[in-house]
Amino acid sequence: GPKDSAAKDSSDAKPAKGGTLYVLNNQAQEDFDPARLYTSGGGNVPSLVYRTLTTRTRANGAEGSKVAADLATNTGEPSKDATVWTYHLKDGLKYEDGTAITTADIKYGIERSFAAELSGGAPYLRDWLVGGAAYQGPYKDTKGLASVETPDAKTIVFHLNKPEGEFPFLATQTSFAPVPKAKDTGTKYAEHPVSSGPYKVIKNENNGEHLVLERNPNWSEATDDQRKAYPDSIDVQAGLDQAVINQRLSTGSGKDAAAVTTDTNLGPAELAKVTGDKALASRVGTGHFGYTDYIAFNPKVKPFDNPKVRQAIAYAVNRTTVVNAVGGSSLADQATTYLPEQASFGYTPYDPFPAGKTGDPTKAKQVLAEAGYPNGITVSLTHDVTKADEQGPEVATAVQDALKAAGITVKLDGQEHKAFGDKIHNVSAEPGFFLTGWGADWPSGGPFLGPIFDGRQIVKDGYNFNIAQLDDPAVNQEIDEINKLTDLKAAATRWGALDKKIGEQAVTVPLFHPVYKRLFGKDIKNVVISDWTGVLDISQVSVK
Amino acid sequence: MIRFLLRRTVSAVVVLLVLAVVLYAVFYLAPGDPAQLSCGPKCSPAQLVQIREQMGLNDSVYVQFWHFLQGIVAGHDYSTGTGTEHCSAPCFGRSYRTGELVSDILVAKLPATASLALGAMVLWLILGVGTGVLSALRRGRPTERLLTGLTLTGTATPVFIIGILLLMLFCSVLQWLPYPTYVPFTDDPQEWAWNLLLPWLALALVESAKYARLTRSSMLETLAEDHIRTFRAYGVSERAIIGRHALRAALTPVIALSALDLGSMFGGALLTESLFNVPGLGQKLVQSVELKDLPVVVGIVLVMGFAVVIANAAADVLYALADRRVVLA
Amino acid sequence: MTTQDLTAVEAGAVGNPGAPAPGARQVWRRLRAQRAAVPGSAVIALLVLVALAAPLLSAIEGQNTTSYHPELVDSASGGVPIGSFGGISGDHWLGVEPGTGRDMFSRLVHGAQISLAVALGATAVQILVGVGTGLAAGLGNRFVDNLLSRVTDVMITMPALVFAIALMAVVPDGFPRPLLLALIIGFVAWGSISKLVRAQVLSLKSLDYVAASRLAGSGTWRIARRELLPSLVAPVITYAALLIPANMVIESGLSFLGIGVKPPTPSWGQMLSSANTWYEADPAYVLLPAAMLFISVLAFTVLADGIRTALDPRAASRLRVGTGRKREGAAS
Amino acid sequence: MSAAIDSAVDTAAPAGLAEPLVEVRDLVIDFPTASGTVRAVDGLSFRLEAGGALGIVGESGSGKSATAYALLDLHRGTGARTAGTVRVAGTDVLAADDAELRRLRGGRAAMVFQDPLSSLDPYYAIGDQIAEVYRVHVKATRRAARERAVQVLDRVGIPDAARRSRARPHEFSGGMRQRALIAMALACEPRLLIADEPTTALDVTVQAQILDLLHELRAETGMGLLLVTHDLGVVAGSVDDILVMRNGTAVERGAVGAVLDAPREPYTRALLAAVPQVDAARPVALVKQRTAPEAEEAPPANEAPLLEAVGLRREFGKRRDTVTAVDGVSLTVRRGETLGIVGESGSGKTTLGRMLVRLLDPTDGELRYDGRDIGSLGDKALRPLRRDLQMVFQDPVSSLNPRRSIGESIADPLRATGGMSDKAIVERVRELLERVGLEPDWYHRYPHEFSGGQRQRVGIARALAPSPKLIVCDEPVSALDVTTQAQVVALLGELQRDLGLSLVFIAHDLAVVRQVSDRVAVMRAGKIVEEGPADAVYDAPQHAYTKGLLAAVPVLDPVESAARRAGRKGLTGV
Ligand SMILES: Nc1ncnc2c1ncn2[C@@H]1O[C@H](COP(=O)(O)OP(=O)(O)OP(=O)(O)O)[C@@H](O)[C@H]1O
Ligand SMILES: Nc1ncnc2c1ncn2[C@@H]1O[C@H](COP(=O)(O)OP(=O)(O)OP(=O)(O)O)[C@@H](O)[C@H]1O
Ligand SMILES: [Mg+2]
Ligand SMILES: [Mg+2]
Repeated sequence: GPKDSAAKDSSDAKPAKGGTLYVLNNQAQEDFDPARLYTSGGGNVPSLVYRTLTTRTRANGAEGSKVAADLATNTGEPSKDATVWTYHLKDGLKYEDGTAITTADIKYGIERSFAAELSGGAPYLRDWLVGGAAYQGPYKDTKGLASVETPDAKTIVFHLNKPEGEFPFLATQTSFAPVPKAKDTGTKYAEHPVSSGPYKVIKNENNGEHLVLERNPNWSEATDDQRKAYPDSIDVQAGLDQAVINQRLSTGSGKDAAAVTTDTNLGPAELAKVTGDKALASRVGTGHFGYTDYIAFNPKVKPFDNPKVRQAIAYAVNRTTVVNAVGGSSLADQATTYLPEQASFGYTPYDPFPAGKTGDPTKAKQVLAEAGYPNGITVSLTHDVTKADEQGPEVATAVQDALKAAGITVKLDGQEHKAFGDKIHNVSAEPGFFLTGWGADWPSGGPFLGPIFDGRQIVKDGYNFNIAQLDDPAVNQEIDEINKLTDLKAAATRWGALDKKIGEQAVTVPLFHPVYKRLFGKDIKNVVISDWTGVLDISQVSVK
Repeated sequence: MIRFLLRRTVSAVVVLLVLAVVLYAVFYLAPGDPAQLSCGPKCSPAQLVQIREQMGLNDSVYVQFWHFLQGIVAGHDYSTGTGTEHCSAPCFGRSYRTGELVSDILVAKLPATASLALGAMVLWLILGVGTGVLSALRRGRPTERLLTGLTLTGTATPVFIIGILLLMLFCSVLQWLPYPTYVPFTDDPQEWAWNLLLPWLALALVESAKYARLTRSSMLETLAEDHIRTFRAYGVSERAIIGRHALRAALTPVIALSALDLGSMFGGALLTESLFNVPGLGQKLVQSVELKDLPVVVGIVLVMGFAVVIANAAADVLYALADRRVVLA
Repeated sequence: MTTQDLTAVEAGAVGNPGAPAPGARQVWRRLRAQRAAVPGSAVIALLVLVALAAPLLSAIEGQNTTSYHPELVDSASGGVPIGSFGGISGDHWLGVEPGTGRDMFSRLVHGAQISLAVALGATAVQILVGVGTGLAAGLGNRFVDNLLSRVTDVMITMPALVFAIALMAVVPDGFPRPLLLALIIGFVAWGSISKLVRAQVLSLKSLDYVAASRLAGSGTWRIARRELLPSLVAPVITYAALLIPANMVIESGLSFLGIGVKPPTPSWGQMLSSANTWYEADPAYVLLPAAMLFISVLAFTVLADGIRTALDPRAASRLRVGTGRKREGAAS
Repeated sequence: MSAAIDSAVDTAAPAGLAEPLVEVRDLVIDFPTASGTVRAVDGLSFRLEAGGALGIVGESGSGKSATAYALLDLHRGTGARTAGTVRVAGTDVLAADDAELRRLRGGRAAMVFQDPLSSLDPYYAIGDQIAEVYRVHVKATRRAARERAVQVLDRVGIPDAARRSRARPHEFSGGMRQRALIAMALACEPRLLIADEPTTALDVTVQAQILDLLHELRAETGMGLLLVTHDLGVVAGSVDDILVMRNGTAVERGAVGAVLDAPREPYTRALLAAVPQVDAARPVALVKQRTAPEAEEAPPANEAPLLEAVGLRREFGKRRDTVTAVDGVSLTVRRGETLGIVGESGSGKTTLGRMLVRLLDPTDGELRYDGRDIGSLGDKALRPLRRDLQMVFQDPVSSLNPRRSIGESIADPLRATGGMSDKAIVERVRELLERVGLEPDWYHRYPHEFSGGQRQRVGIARALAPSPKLIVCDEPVSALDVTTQAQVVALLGELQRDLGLSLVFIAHDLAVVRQVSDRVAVMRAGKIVEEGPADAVYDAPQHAYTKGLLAAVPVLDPVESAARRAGRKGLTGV
């Protein structure tokens, strides 16, 4: 399992209300419209403004990878086969302007996420809701989406076209946030969204580069047991260089003492400095987000159609150099399983091609000979040219170097970031051997294994995520079976078993799971880092 | 003068149009689907179709290009879903990725770039002209040799090396300055200057070398001219000759060149912006090129082209104002 | 002079077209007389040698550019090299790269290959395109001249880096990178040399010997070849000498932005860009490629400066009192 | 006015009245260059009494300017080495410290330079420049200095001086600029005026005005004058004494009348002999030689002319900036004849000449060669005709490609026509070289290895190469000094006689044109104002402009010169 998430407070004092929390970020909050947001669990900053039917549990470690009720009274009431889900709203829910939140607003918010003008959100609703695929959003189709019913202002019912036991996870996404139709300004809504959460937006400059949030007086602690909302205001400054963020946090002078970052890891160069400084080391939060970086194969391309070739590569890979390439053992854990090492995903340890920490070139050579290549092969590895990227040149060259020892000559085929993405997700252009990674939309095996290995999800004329183009009826059926389960614990166990089964086919070679190491300011108290997000939860932080 | 301006305007429009066509063509040829960019990675084919329609990507390139030009000249109305949003006249469309109006991006990024460029120019003029005059004054002496060596070193150093060294020195070793973060002038003028100091210095050190050489060589050239001989023959002191006559002549090309440099600095200081994390046009351009965000790229490059064309004309006008013998044509 | 010519003038490339051509030997003598040009040339010679012998040098050291050495870096501390000054040792003469543990010496000497090849290749392209368009503009009719001048304006107008970045993004990935870099840098930065050639051609064209050649019955091509090209050699060489270091800087700039040569091919700009964050933890990683790049560019700049002075007839006669007769307006 | 000038001037007079204004003893000037030291002046001594006027003459490079500069030690700081003693107005120039030297420069001795355009700072108003110099020597307010500037500008005859003093140099004509420079020299009332070729850049009429002005000022203020020139005619009317220089040494000195009348030294005599005289008819030798073989078959007047221009026009520039360089010129050139074209700078001579050989396209009018209209032929159609119409250019430097051997340059027309073997071409070029008086073996030499006169011969050989029918010579000798000039003129005459060529001879120098021409056309502002047989035009000019031109030509006889000066007063006084 994952090492303990180091979520210790920097002081023992009790958290208290007041003050301003500063968030120093690299990426601007460009998508701030609830319909366009994709972030898992609603994202760190957005979830301060948008409440959703359910939300993630705000707790340290594994506890934090569970779903909790938010606007709804519980995490959802499924029908027997998990195709109909019903939610009831809590009492006393209000927007920032004091008006009451109704289920009609939630339905409207969901419908908005279908509009072409507001593209960018997750595809699940479209795939799962009855009639979702054809629906064009409320601007074009004012009749609305019939599969979302609001029998009264406090009840909302979802009709799905197949069993989905994990619907409560989906309901954490911001498309489930209420949007009052009268206040909808379409593409401009993000400039001033109507808050249902503990903070309202005072300023949104340069498309999310600078956000200022202030306490929403109409939010009541009584209806929200997840968000703490200690600071009176929150100032999010984005577009900062990662080195700047880390330097400011480590110096921590002035306002920076009350600052955190939600998107910037300590870089390798900075780690070298932090490890030598005790005081600084105590201000580093370590988190695990469910993510796996791996080598992918397209078994339609020679010689990767030969499982032995794929296995030889699995044996040859030196995970130590790979991990070093992304910043060393503090920033990545070596991976042999496809699922991240967290119980919620159904992690089941296995290593079908054991090669130790640094690879086993001898074994690899032998397997390669069995495959019919006693004199080695020359292959081309496609990767992203973006430097310091998990699929970037550093990792690619590490793989290249390790495979050399096994007689596999690797030519590097670097692609621009965008071109790389376009290429590997295009069935007809997909290279045979490339680097990629996957993070689930919520901490469960479903969104981890489904999109990647479900043969029915191979997209021929769009973005395809079933990169291995695996269409194994047994796998497909097992996915369907697990999806029916509403007992998430039981589901997790079966996901783990499925992972092992797929792993033995060597359609991927897992490389590592990234680890988040993030600094926070001196005045930051009540640090909570869940395994869901892997980052410090700013709804829990206090600066007083 | 009017004729000159008119002609300049026409040729500027031609240049910009050529630029727009070239960029448009280049990026149209580039691999990658804008609709995909807008929709995000996990986008269904049906959704893609809708978005293509919405973005007008189903029209032919020519039609798309025509719409683009129309937007620049007459503005464009966009549907926000609930209503329409007007993008007023120089409308470069909206970002494929974020849906933002490109004009808004430009307006947002311009202050940082302008701060960088203007501040650096002031600094490089002071440093460059000062060094140039000094080395002309001390010609033949060790000071001149030292200064010549320094300026040669300056011209030979890539700006990012100077930048890294400055960061190393001031932020790491001496710790006199914070790692620069851009603070808008309107927020806090003092912080603004303090944070821009290093990027200014980096640009100025590189650019001033050029100016020092230009100042020095045109001063020396002027000093070899006949009219200088006249003033020498009339007992005018060397100091007055250099300060009044040689400097006056040397300033003309310096002024004109700095107008040009200022122009290309508007978006041209890519390396400096990305090294010092100045959120300006250059940085945005690099990011947008990587993402193939065509409207943003075209918008920024056109603005840069515009700046340079204006700078060119300004340089010519300045030149003519400074030197009445030049006829504008 | 208009501002357009400023850059050329500033570069000192605009000579006196009527002046007698100094012979090669004379130029060499003048060049040798200059204090800095000699060490400049020596450094360049050394650089060329290093670039050519890079594989040999690595072999002598017993390392290569791509082998990872995880044992030489401290993985838990972000991969900082173990040992002082970037892990210098008998095996690794200049230490190793953080994170990967690859040999710095090998990477640096191989980086010289890229820097030189790209800079020289790009310069060749620039000369070819620049002289071609400049001649055509200077000799062509109004329409040709206007068209080419507009195009040249665009080329000069746009910062080379911007154009190069845009182009790099569009070219298919299979293309060999160094060649691509040379071509792209060459094709985006020929504007100034073209302007220079055009200006020279225009001023040469007004000289009497060109008129004489026309009277002799020569056509445009013959005039270009016989009367103009030889006079263009000196300014073009002078300018080309300045272009080499400039191209080196563009190449490293592109690599610095992450769009230059592709890994694992080592290039100085690329090394600098990865080293950018390491200046506190491992200064050697930053300083070594920076020093190499700086020294090379400086050497080329110094040499270019020397060539310019040696080819500049004005420099030869700095002390002049200004005698001789000439009728004012005689040349109008 | 002179009272005002007096009060403003520094009146520290030297102790002894006997001391001369200028005393130069054993002056040696060396210029160290890359190819060894050049000794420009070698042990020169002379003196000039207060109020006197001395002319220094000599051919180009004889050290005149170097000497003049030494009087104010303008060599200081340039790397040149000076030795000997130079005393000017009581100052030991070479030994004086910088401050003292500055007081001398412009204060007690002022200098006027040759090229009036480049001698003034283009960026400042002329009045300001004069004021600046004035304030260096005289304690005065800015305002007073400006007033003084206007005063001296007025004195040198700048009309509306107060307004014009605010103009920048490029707004002045050449003559006005030279006046402004003289005004600058006058500002501090110096006791010595050094003028280094003050009129070389000017037209004859303007030259005459400037010389008259200098003469007047001398008479009025009693200042001494040191006039440096290569033109013997200029010194004749302007100085009392003359010093002839050659190779940095004095060849001959004495009163101007005496030296010019009865030169003692052969060098001086040669110099004098080479000076063309405008009032002397064409040398008999030249006329006879040319006409002799053709006398019998003298061309009938009605014979069709070789080249005929009718209403030839040429404009430059577009719309508002149009300059009409040649404005409706009609002329004819007959076979074997020389047509001289004279006119002042900018009158359109070169433009006309270039149109005649079709290097320029006429804007309007007709040009007939051998009866055929060639005025509107294109480049391609012209090519076969090129060999018949050739040109010799004014500037021997720019008319030869410095990067090609002279032999190749001469061979060009032969190669372009084709049909000749390489060997034949080389043979022909050698022949031509010999014909123009050069060594055939110099085929492979480059232009910079030749003197000006030799280069001009090369130019002539090139023009001769295709055996043309007509050669237009555009100021072929004005860049050469008198001796060389005479040789080249003689060569042209000889060639014409031998080859039966037609020549169009363009020059601003009236005397030279008279020497070579059968007929002469006088140009002014793009038009031909007078045309006729040479002797008729020179001896009995009809047009007022021609008369003025002829009156302005300097003559070698000081007495005659003074008479003409008086005559000019009447002419220009209008
Ligand atoms: N700065 C210099 N460097 C080298 N040689 C020089 C320099 N100035 C003059 N000379 C040489 O000194 C000699 C005398 O030059 P000077 O200018 O005095 O001649 P000049 O009689 O004025 O000729 P001109 O009539 O052409 O003006 C010439 O041979 C000239 O080449
Ligand atoms: N290429 C040109 N463009 C514009 N104006 C020109 C050009 N050539 C000549 N001119 C103008 O035409 C007029 C006549 O010039 P041209 O050279 O024919 O005179 P010129 O009599 O030969 O004078 P000079 O004695 O100075 O050689 C002048 O005013 C000149 O400025
Ligand atoms: Mg002289
Ligand atoms: Mg002329």
